[in-house]
Parts: sequence; C-alpha cells; structure tokens
Amino acid sequence: MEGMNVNLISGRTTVQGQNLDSKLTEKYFDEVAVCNLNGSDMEKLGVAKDDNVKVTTAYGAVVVKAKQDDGNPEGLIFIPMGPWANVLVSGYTEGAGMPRFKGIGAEIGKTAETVLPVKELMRTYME
Amino acid sequence: MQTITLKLKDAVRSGIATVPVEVESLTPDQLFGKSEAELKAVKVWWGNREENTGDLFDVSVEGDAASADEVKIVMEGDLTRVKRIGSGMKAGEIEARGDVDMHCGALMEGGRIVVKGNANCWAGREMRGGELIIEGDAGDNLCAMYRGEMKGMTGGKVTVGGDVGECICQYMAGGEILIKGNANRLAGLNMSGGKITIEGDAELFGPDMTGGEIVMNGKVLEMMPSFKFLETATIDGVEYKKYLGDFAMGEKKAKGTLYVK
Amino acid sequence: MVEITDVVCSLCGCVCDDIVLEVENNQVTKIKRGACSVGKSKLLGHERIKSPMIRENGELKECSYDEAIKKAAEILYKSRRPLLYGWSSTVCEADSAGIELAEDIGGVVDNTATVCHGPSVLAIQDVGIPSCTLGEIKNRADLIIYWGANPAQAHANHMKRYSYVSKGYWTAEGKKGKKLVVVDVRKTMTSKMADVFIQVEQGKDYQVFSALRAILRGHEDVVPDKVAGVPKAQLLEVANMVKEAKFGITFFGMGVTQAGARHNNIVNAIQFTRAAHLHGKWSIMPMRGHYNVTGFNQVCTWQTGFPFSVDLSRGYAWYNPGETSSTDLLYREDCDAALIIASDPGAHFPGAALRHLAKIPVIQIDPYANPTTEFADVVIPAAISGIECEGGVYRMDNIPIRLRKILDTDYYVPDEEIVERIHAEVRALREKEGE
Amino acid sequence: MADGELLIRNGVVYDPINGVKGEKKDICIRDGKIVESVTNPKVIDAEGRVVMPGGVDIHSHIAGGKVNSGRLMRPEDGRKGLEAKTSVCRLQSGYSVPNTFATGYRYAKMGYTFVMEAAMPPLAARHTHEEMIDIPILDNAALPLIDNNWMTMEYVKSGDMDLLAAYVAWIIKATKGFGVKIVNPGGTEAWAWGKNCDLNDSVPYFDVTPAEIIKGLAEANEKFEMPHSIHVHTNMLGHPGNFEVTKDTYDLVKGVKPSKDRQVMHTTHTQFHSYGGTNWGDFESKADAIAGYINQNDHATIDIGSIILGDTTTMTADGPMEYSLYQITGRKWTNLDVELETGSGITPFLYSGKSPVNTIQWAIGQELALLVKDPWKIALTTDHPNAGPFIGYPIIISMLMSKKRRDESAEDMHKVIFDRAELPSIDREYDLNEIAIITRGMTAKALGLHEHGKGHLGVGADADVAIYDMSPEERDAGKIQKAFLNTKYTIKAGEIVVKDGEVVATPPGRTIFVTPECDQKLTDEMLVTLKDKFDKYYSVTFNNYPVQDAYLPNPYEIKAPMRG
Repeated sequence: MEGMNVNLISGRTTVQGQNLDSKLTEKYFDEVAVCNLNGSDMEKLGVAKDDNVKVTTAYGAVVVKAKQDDGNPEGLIFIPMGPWANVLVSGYTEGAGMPRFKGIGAEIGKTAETVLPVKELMRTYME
Repeated sequence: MQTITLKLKDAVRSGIATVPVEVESLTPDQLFGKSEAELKAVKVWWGNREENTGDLFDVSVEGDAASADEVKIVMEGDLTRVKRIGSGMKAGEIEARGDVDMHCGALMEGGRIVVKGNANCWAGREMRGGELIIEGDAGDNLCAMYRGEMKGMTGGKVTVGGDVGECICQYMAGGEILIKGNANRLAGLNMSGGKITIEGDAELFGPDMTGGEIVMNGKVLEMMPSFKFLETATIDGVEYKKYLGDFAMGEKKAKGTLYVK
Repeated sequence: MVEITDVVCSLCGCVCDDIVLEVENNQVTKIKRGACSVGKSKLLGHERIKSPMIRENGELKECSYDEAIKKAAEILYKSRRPLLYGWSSTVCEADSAGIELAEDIGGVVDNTATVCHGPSVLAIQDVGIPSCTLGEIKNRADLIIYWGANPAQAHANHMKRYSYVSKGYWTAEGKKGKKLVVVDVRKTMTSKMADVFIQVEQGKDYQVFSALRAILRGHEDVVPDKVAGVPKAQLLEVANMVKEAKFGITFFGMGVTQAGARHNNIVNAIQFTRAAHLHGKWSIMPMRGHYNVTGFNQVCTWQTGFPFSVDLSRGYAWYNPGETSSTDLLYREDCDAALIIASDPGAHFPGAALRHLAKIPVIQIDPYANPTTEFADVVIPAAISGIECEGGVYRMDNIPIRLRKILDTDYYVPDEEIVERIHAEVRALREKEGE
Repeated sequence: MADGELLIRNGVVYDPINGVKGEKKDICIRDGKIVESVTNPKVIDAEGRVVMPGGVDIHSHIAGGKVNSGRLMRPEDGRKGLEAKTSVCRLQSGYSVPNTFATGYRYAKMGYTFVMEAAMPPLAARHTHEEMIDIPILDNAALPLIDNNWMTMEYVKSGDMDLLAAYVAWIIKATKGFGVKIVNPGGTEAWAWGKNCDLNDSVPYFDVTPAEIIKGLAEANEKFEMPHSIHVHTNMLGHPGNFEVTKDTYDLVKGVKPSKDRQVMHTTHTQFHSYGGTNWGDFESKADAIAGYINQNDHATIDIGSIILGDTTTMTADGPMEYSLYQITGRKWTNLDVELETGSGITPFLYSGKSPVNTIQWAIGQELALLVKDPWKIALTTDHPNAGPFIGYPIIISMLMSKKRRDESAEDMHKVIFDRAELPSIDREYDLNEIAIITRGMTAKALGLHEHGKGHLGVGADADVAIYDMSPEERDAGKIQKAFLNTKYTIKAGEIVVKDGEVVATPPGRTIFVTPECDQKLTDEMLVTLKDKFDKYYSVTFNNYPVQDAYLPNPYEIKAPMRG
C-alpha cells in the first residue's frame, strides 16, 4: 500500500491525562501509541482498527496503531501527545521557544513493523 | 587600518555540549587602542563563566588604527555557536567568515557587519544604524524588537542574500531592509515605519501594520484577510497593486502600505 | 476511615478545591465528590519510585537520599550551562528554591509553559491580557468561546464548575441562558456541545482572528468570502453574537499555542478580545495545563522579573524564549547538564531535543518513573505535593490556593527540601574548592 | 541578626513625632530597639549628617497579582534594571516594576524600612503575602479591598452596619490585612459589566451608591480601634473636573467619629483627584481647592501621588480607569476582575514634560504638598508605580526643598504650566523637619504605627534609622536628591542593612496585620450569609479562602478591640 500525505497534530485526551503519572503502563501505551484518523482515510490506506501504521515526517518515523475518529477531517491525523507523537516533531522552534506540535507534514502508510514500547522507544535516542 | 583576526579555537566546540560563546565585548569601538595583550584579556562569556578572549580565540593583530572606524575585526573558525557578534557596535567593521549564532548586529548603532554565511535568529535586533550584510540566510525575528518592546529596528540598512525566517522586522519603525530570497510568515508584523523589500515569495506579511511599507516582488502565497485594495501604482516603471492596512487595527491606525507585484 | 473535605486537586490548571474523599490506613480509598476522572486517577495514586537511584554502568542502582543528592550537586556544580526544567507539578515553595539554586549556579531555569502556554505569556508581553477570575465567568458570562481547546477531555470539570454548564448569580439557569461557540480544526467532545462550531483549516486561526477583528471594528467590507475555510457568513454570525453578548469569554488551548504562528495566534486572540470589548465586557484566558504551571510563572516573575526560560548564567536574568527555552537549549546542544523536576520531557519534548538529553548528565526529581527516567543518571523520588505535603499553587486564572496534606509519608522528601539539600551540597562544594 | 548595641554619634536628628527638629544628638540601640543608653556599642559616626527614623511609606504597590502582572507583561521594563547577584544580594531587575528583591534593596537604600502595599484583592491575598515574604529588609502590611464586595454593598443597602462591621472584621482577619481599602467604590463592580460609577450613581444591580459605601465602611471601621482610618481612592480618578467629587467624598465622613486620635479618612494619590476643567483641552489644576479643604478641616489626610517624568507602569483596582488610559495610548492593557470583590487594570504610561496634561499633573502633586499648610496632614507618595516609581522620591524631596529647582524644571516643561497651574508662583520651601514629617512622622501616625515602634526614634521604638550623607544646611537640590537616594547608613531593627549606599545585609521583614475583635454573635450571623455566597458564587471554598499562617513567617499582630 502506498503512503498518503497528511497533516499531523497532537493533543491531550482524557485517558492520556489519567495516566500522566503512570506512563509506563499498558493503559497509557494503548491510548497514546495510537493514530486517530478519519474513516475514509483509513479506507484509502487499507487499514482497519488496530492495524499498525507508520508515520514519517522530516524529523523521524514512528509506528503506532490506527484508530478511527471521524471528528478529524480527511487528511488530518491526531496522535495523542506523548513519546510516539514526539518522534515526529522538529526541535527547531522558529525563534518562539515552542516546538510546532501541530501542523506537521507527514506521510502515513500501513506497516508490518511493530509498535515500540515506551522504554524501547526512549532507547532509540541513545544510539 | 588595523585588522584584528579572532579565530575560535577548536577546543571550545569539543565538549559534550556546544555551549555558546557571547562576544558583545569584541567590537571595533571597544577593542580600538588595545594592545594585543590587553585584547587577549578582554572578557567574554562562555556559559556561566567569563573567560579571556585569548583563551578561546587565536588572536592576531595587523596594522594600526587612528580611530575605531579604522578597526576591522575578522572572525574565523566555527562560529555557529558564537552569539552577539557585533552586538551594540558603533563603528568600524566586522567580517564573520562563516555561519554565525544569534543576535549578530543586535542594537547596532554604526559601522558595518558582513556575514559570509547564514545568521541565526535575532540578527539586527533593535538595530539603530549602520549596515548589516548577511550573504546567506537569516533566521527568525531578524531586525525585530526585544520581547515586550514596541520598537524594533529604527534605522540602518540590512541586506540578506538568501531566505529569512518568521516575524522579521516586527515592530520596525525605521531603516531599510532587502530580502533577496523568500520570507516565512508574518514579515513586518506590527510595522510602523521603514521599508521592507522582498524579492522572493512570502505569506501573511504586514499583519497589524500601522505604517511603513512592504514591497513584494515575489509570489504571494497568502494575503492577510484584513487589508484593503486601493489602486494600481507604478514604482520605477513596475506596476504594483497597492493595499492599505491593517484594518484589524481599526481605520485610524490602518496606515501601512503593501505594494504587491 | 476519615472523611476529608476541601481537598485541593493537584492535577490540572482548574485546581478544584472542593473535593471530598476518604482516607483509611494512610491511603485514599474513595473519592466522594468534586474530582473529575483525571483528578480521581491522580488522587487514588500510582506506582511510585521506591528509592533514590544512581546510574552505574548503564543501570540505575538504589542508593540513599544523601548519596543521590551529593551526586546531583556534583553534576550541577561542574556544569557550565545547566538546565533546570519542570517546576509545574510542584508547589511554589519548591519553585522558589529552584530559582535560587539556578541563580547561584548560573543555570537556565524553565518550566513546562515552554511547551504549553509559553506562547500565551509571550503574547501577554506584546499586548497585555484582559481577563478575570473563573468565578466572574460562572456568575456573569452569557457567551463562551473555546478556541483550540477541548475541555471535555483535557479539563473535565471546567465547564461544570466555571463556564458553560455552571450556575451563578446572573446565570442561575446554567447553560440555558448562555451560548457556546467552539473553534477547532476537528470535531471533538466539546464541539458537539456548541451552538456554533467553526471548523477552521489547521494552522490558520491567525487569519480568522484578524478577519473577526476587522469585522468588529466595522470593516467587514475588506474581508474575503472565505477565510481559512470558514465562510464569511459564519464569521459575521459569530461577530454578531460577540456584539450582543453582555459578558463574553474566550478560553483558548494548545490548538492555537502549538500551531504555526504560536504566540502570534494568541496576540491576535487578545486583539480580538480588545475589539470585542468595544461592544461589551470581554475577557480571555489560557486553559493552563499543569496545576501549578501558572505558579512557577508567578514566582519566577516576582523573583527574576521574567516568567520562564530565564538564563541566569551571568548572575542576572536574560530572558529570550527561542534562545533560552528548554527545547532550543537541548535541540541546539547548548546545555551540558539537566535537572528535571516535576515534569516529563521524555514524554513531552520533541525527539530531536531528547537526543541531547540522552547525552548529558540528567538528574530527575519526581514521585513517578516515566520516560525521562530512562535518561536519568540520578533519580530522586519526591513526596507528592497536595497529597503528602502542602504548599502554594496558582490556578489558571492566577488565583492562589494552598494544597493540603492528606497522607503521611515517613520516607519521601518534598521537592522543596530536595532542592534545598542539593543547594546546600553545591555550597559545600564551592567552599571546599575555595579552601 | 541585630548588631547587639549600636551608638549613632553626633548626628543631626529629625524626629518629628518626638519634637526633635535638627538637634545634635546620640542615638542608642540595643536588641533592635531604641534605648536610653548603651554600654559597649559599635559606634557609627554621624557627625554633621542628617539622621531620621526609617521611612514609612503609606501607599505603594509592591506586591501581589497586579504588580506581578505588570512585571510579566513588561519584559522591556525588566531589562532596564538588571543587576547581577552579589554575595549579599539576589539578582535585580526592573525600573517601574522592580522584582521583589530590588524593591527591598532600593527602598532600604533610600532609608525606608516600612512600606504599605496599598491594594490587596482578598481572594488573591495569599499572592500578596507570598511576594512580601520575598521582599527583603522592609517591614510591610497590606490593605485588603473591601468596597466593591457584594457582602459590603448588600449590608450597606440593608443598613445593617453591625453586620457590615462583622464582615469587615472577618475579611481583614481572613486576608491578614491591615485595614479598609476603598478603590472606586461601586465603579469596579460596574466595570465587571464594562461600566463605571460616579459618587452618587447607583451601582448596577446593587442599588447602592458609592457615597453610601464609603460612609458605611467609615462607620464600620470606627467600630473597632483600628490603627488606620479607611484608605480611599475616590471615584472618577483621572477625570477632568473630578476635584468636586473628591471634596464631596471628604464631606461624606465629616460627621463620623474616629475610634482613635487620628483622621477618619485618608485619601490617596490626591494628585489624580484634583483636576479642574471639563475635558483634556481645558484641563487645569485644582490643587488649591483640595488643599484649601484640607487646611480648613481636620478629619481627612492625603498623600500626594506626585508625578515622576518618564515611562512607568500604571496599575490599580480601578479597572475602568485603566481601560480609559489604554484607550488613549493604545499600548498594552491587562485587566483582572476578581469575583464578588474587586478588579484591576494595568497599562504602561509615559509622563512627558512636553504634554500639557502631564505637565499640569506634574505640577499638581507638588502644589498639594506646598499648599497644604500642616505637613501632618500630607504624605509623600508617587502611588508607586502609577505616578512614577518610588525611586523618584528623592526628586520630589529636592523639588519641595528648592524653589530654584522647581523654577528650572518648569522652564523645561510645557508652557501651560504658567497658565493653568499654580506651582511657579509658590515660594514655599520645605525644611528637613517637614520632609521627615511627610516621609515618616505623618505616615506612621496616620497608619497608627507610631504606637508600634515605627516612624520615630523615642525610647522603645524600632531601631530603624536612616543616616543621610548631607549636612542640614545643604541647599543644592542635586546633592539633596543624591543623599536621599542612597543613605550613608540604613539601620533596620538595629542591624546595619545599607552602608555607603550599598546593601550589606538582607534580613527578612515582618508583616504587620490587624485583628479586629468582633462580637462572636454578630460574626456568626454574618457567616450564614457569607457561607451562602461561597456555596453559590465563589469559585473557591470557604475553608480554602483564608490566608494560612505559612504565608506570614514573621508576623506582627495588632489587635483592634470592638468599641462598646
């Protein structure tokens, strides 16, 4: 399956908030290592719920699980704020001090790669 | 003429981090009349400690100067973490051979700075006079104000050979600037005077403008939705669409002018 | 079993202070009233870091508080440019101690506002902010706008306690007498409740604010038919609602602070509020995240003159977010050590910045293990503020509230004390070197 | 730590409360207090120098929400006063809105040892106290805002003066406050709807007038032996023609009997309230009318709120006034309305000698000081930072002491000063005794703090002393200004804190608070109504509202018994 160009945003969710103090748990993993996207985008990509997708930006690539959220307009994907979304964010703040966590050009496609647990994800920064 | 050459030692950049060196003490007007030994003892900040210039730079001096105007400082080595080059300078010349870090030419009052490479953010911040030439790209907030101030650049002349970042010339009140490449969004934000010329492409320039003018020679990627088209105007034989704004500021204040090719 | 009332929640910027809970055997057993699901989760507790630890040969090894504190002091004392980051999920007393430490060692002190509402602070520095306390909104507001914010998920009690759903003096009928406008790039739980939902193209809020300002100032003629995907007719509709409101409020969230124009989005949001104020009473307020992110900004401002991202390396304050802010320092590899307290950059900073955090010595002070722990060379567990120790915090509307202590701990040390003990060790090292 | 025993030898002492007018005298200090004699003291040679009690500022904005909002929104002001930390001092920043450390150091360098924070929003009282903890050296206190409170207005309307007194007592205790502050009564509540109130307008929805609120609070205040009278920022601040409102306000409380030997009303920054004309075009000074009233009556005192030329940050609980000012300048504007209680506004302002309006304002403050005959009725203030930062006090002192300097300054101002202000025609010059009165004697007495060791050098007083590096004969205005900016010595509670213009020690100050002792029955009755307000309208619970003891690490309590 070919990848698709999308616009990536990240943000809070309730369950993400409930697990701010327990980020090493499965609950957090299940909520945050996820990409929410419109049903028709899922169709175009040929992915179903809980399929793994790989999201790539100019700054990095990460594998997360797909989840349908028709609140997103087509072409807009949402990954809850957290370690997985942040792989994809630039460290350059354009003189503002604030990274651009929302509005990142990305490519998304189905993948057979697995979703990294948080500790392993962190270890990738040490290489 | 006197030429002072300051070459950053490699060791300065070799640690676990690249802690910036801040050199606003090394301008022609401040170094004029100093012996080589005195010059080497001038303090510069490196992180939370003050160091001798001679410990961080290889220093060489050639010729004599009768005034600061006759002093030229040449900076060499890896300058990507050297901040505040020529900040506050009043006279003479600085030539930076390579990419420079933030605040190059900030608060500059006179003299001339030539950057033979790219300049990081806040180059020419609050510039009052003199000339700043950046041969490569310039970062965000070029010639802008300091946080909270309502005046940015008030005088002087700036030329950028390449592209520039966001919010350049914010609160510009005077002076002139020429961008040969593209400008990222919000160029000339809050501008009240002076002139910006952009040869390349730009988007959302001139928001909250109350005076001054922006001449856009490249492609307009997106216009602000709060400017009023006035008329077609000809400058030096070239036809421009003339806009007035920003009407988001209300009619009384909407006195900024855009010329769009 | 003991029932405790007026418990203050130390989770989000709402700082709800009317929580009733039950404590048995020094454990919170039941939340009876007041907390939202996120707050409940916090109050009921999670697995803790069990002991101070120091990393040896790649592994964290348990040690005593004294050993960890000594090691932390050595790291900071040696550093040429230390970053002291976090400070939002702890109390003002700890923040104060941290700023004093940063001043003494010539560090850069920064809080989580830098990745949250830092842009809002920058905007206030450009234009100021007309605002009010949350009770004003509860008692008076008849038009409420949430812009780039999703309180139904992020601040679950907000609408009920303070805004759309709450009942007050002139708003005795709750949401009946009020209008809700939501502006977002996508449909959310919050947008579903709205009378008017404006779906704006992502990253283009700035243009919408400017267009609304022009309309409110009587220049709808200059506004094009569509702005950022929003039909002009809808902008006119909202502008009319704004004009007719007696008391309006705009709450905004990270949907605008973290998108392209960042602080300039907020400048424009405030300028919109100023234009709205020509027609009625209008206020605007950031939906602050951590319970004391506001408090750090307050303490840092009265102590250094500046709210966050303060570089104290020269002994006085140099403030310049974009240069002295944590993401920039890490991404540019400008700092050579980091103290991380009451926050989790490992989870919330761009990966590009974490690569440097992985390289430099890192001290972590926190009650809980989290992704940052993976980078930490020294880990110091802290008592939980608002549960095991008390202290001052500032709600999102800058109202100071004091957290209560509801459980005892005979082991964990409060943040303030940990920071002060590190500072004492730094002083001792300096004295030793002076000898 | 106090330096044990100190002897200040051969200074020329000005201690107006004790009638000492420039006498060569020794001052003995032991354990932080003035004593009769000492045995083995450290000696400070003050030969020929001016010695005064530590300065007592009656009205200044140094701590709390709006001060910090001013700092936060003005990094450009912050960068003006940057000073690195030293082995003694913390870092400093700011000019018109200095950080807390600079506030303490700079006041101490001018010889001040007590400052009254003049406006504390009750709901945010913890914030004010938290900042005061971080202001070194100075003893301090804060006045909670009690006039726009719904409880106050409802009791005034119903005429339940006893219950009003109970509420006043409760809120002063709950906020660890010092007295009753009134700021644009009714007007700030009206501002919550974008409106304002004149003295006899009805407050929207509350059906009371500002005049009734002021009179009611004056009566409530006098039901207790409060050290201070009500402290009033009258309605219509900054409006041309407002001098009539100001005079009418004084008249309101003429018949109220003070519970102690003092005024029944102190009105503050009176310069802003002494305006004639009908608009900014025909704006003129009415300082003569206000001074005339004060000269003829004994129930009111004032402070001047004199202008310091230059840029500053204006801030007040008078929200509508700040909005008007922002509308004039178009500069930054912050507003913070506080539920059921008060509000505040902040905007930067530049006082320019080229502006006719600013020129007349500049003249008015000094005219008030020069036209009020009895200095015991008037205090030196700049309403810091509203009319200018407190570090401008030495400029005002030099103006008041030198007609020559005033004339020279007038030459540089807009010529309107010669047509619409009286200042150029006033010859009076203050002497050092009068300066000592308007900067410590009068202020300590008006606040009732002379009974608690402030503002004088009698035996038993706090050993707060300022030694100025000038001779009493000095006439050169520049030298006077310099001497009053940086003391030779400032001694606080017996400890040398400033020497040769440098801060040498930074002991913490004390927070002085008043406990009005209200009848329990009345309190209980009042609490029924108050708790209902908390349940329905406040966003903070009743139990989380009062300021906890942790916010006053160095408290000093003054009890105010209820009158029988």
